[in-house]
Amino acid sequence: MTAFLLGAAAFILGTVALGLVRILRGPGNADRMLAAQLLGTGGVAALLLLGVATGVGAVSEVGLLLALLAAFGSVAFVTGAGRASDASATDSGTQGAARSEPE
Amino acid sequence: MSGTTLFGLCAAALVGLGLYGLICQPGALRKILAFNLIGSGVFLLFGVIAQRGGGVLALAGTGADGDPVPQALVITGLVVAFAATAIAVTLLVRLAETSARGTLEGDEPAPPAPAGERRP
Amino acid sequence: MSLALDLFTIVAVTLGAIFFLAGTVGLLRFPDTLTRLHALTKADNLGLGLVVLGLLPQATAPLGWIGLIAVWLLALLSGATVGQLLAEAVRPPEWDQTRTPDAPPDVHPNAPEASSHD
Amino acid sequence: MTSALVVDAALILLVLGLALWITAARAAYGAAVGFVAYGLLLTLVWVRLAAVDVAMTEAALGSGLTGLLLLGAAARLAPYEAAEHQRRPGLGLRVLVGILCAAIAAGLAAVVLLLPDPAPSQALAVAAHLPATGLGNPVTGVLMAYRAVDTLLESVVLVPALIGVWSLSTEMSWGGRPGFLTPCRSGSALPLLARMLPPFGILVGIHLVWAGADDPGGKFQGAAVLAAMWILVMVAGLREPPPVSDRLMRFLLVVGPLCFIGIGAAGIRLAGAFLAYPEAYAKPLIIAIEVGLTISVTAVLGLLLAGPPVPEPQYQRQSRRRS
Repeated sequence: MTAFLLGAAAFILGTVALGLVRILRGPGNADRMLAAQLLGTGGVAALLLLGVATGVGAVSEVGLLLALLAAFGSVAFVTGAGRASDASATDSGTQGAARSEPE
Repeated sequence: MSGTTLFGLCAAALVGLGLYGLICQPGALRKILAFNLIGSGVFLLFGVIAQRGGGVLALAGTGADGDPVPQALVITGLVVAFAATAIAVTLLVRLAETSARGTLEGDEPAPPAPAGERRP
Repeated sequence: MSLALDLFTIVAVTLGAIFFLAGTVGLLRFPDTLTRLHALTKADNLGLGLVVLGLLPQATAPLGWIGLIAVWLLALLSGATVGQLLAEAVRPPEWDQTRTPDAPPDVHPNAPEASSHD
Repeated sequence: MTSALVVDAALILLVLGLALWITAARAAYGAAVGFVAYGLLLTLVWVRLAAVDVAMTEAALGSGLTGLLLLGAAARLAPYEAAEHQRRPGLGLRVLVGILCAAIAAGLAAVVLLLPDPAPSQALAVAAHLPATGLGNPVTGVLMAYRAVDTLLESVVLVPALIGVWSLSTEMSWGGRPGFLTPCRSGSALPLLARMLPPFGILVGIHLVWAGADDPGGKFQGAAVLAAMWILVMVAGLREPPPVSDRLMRFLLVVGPLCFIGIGAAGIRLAGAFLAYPEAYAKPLIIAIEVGLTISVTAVLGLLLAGPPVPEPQYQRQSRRRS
């Protein structure tokens, strides 16, 4: 059973690693954020599998922390001025200083 | 080759990569990111040493944990690294807002500040 | 009994892993951000859910069960919120009927009708 | 054993791939997104290295707070980024630097491979002295007793860090509210999350502090979670950050270090050395320090992210326009 759980953890890590190609290709920063988000969920799943496989009980608490804070990356993306660099869907992000106040 | 040794080699590679980014990337935010990469590599080295030091515990039959001393050092290190990153980022944003550039080089006259910048 | 539980774990975790694979394939193959978002939520909700379900028989105490289920519930909450937030952020402005053409670019396109979502 | 090695190798490849992306990406924003994912993977690495306490710290700081900090900064700096690409050093210099950095990495790798085999360790000494503190978690024991000076200085140094951030404000904005976090613009999902998540997050944070005496966890992990919840509420626009002139807030910022120093100084009289605990009261005193430090570290981490103060009218205009 341990070998199966570890194998499943490696498989899930491998698949979400494929998803990281989205971080490379973009095209927009929202797509990169999606890949990071998928990596977050897959990471939690792999963590839980590892925790049960190796019998370390506190690992599920680490997974709890990750799940609790999973949304923060995307929150940072949509607040702040994430749209400034995303609206153009290119890397240069010359949409203007979103934070500077027109006086 | 055990997993712990692999993580140690990974940490060494992270330090090298971070150092390269710190020197070769012109943007100051990229330098901060690269500096954090170096930091995480160093922390991982501590983690590897802690994991290896835990071997005596396994021999004594009291558990599979690592050596707690390097682990405690890493925990304080992580918090301080976060605080340092926060200062660096704030400094950088202020620099960009007042002088309209995102690098640390100062050899060209700074363009005028963006329209929204308030000056005392 | 233990064999049946192990079999249940294997089936559920495998199904969960397949959903992760599906989510990844969707993330890579779908044509635009909104459809990719759709693929992502499948991995979030079903993939992690099935993995958690499969791990339940292997977890020891009732405390372990609570922990695992709490992880899944939290992932559901944040997954649903993230889906909303990202979809709002990437929604093409022309979908928004109420937006005036000369609105300043950094006012969010959804702002005028935001209350209708609540 | 081999399947564990496969997991480790997959993790390492992922970590190195993301590190490459962070170093080589063209735009800073993409690199910052990569850094968020990187922090998450490091959490898994720490679990594999049997350092659950560190994994918790990395999960709370690395994937939550650092992401907000770096993504916010990257978005703000994006308009100024275009000019940077011409400033890249030339190819020859890059190759030279690459060779030097590879040499350094190879040297470190050699050190890793040549580490002495019965590894030097203080784990047994810690295990032998842990009962005297009344604690069950060796990492907390090291933080609060064996290396207490370290922890004290660290908690003290967070306050000058915050002063450093605050001192980057303009003179006329001094005393105002921190303005780094842009209050929420959209009316739908974020305030809902900011109402539903914090009760649970606060519970988890307090649990981490309380359980940290005997199980993995502790004040830094708990404080990072609590700070993240506070920031979520501020980002969603449900509460404004306190003005930097607020006396209560300033007291909360220093109560932990003051408590630590006070108990440490009392140790000179009661136990014969600075930061020594009288054995009968070791655990209650340590828990008192932990609670004080949790409050202070939470406040410092939250305010570090909230940034330097902006002038009061500007803040109000921002929140009005964006709510």
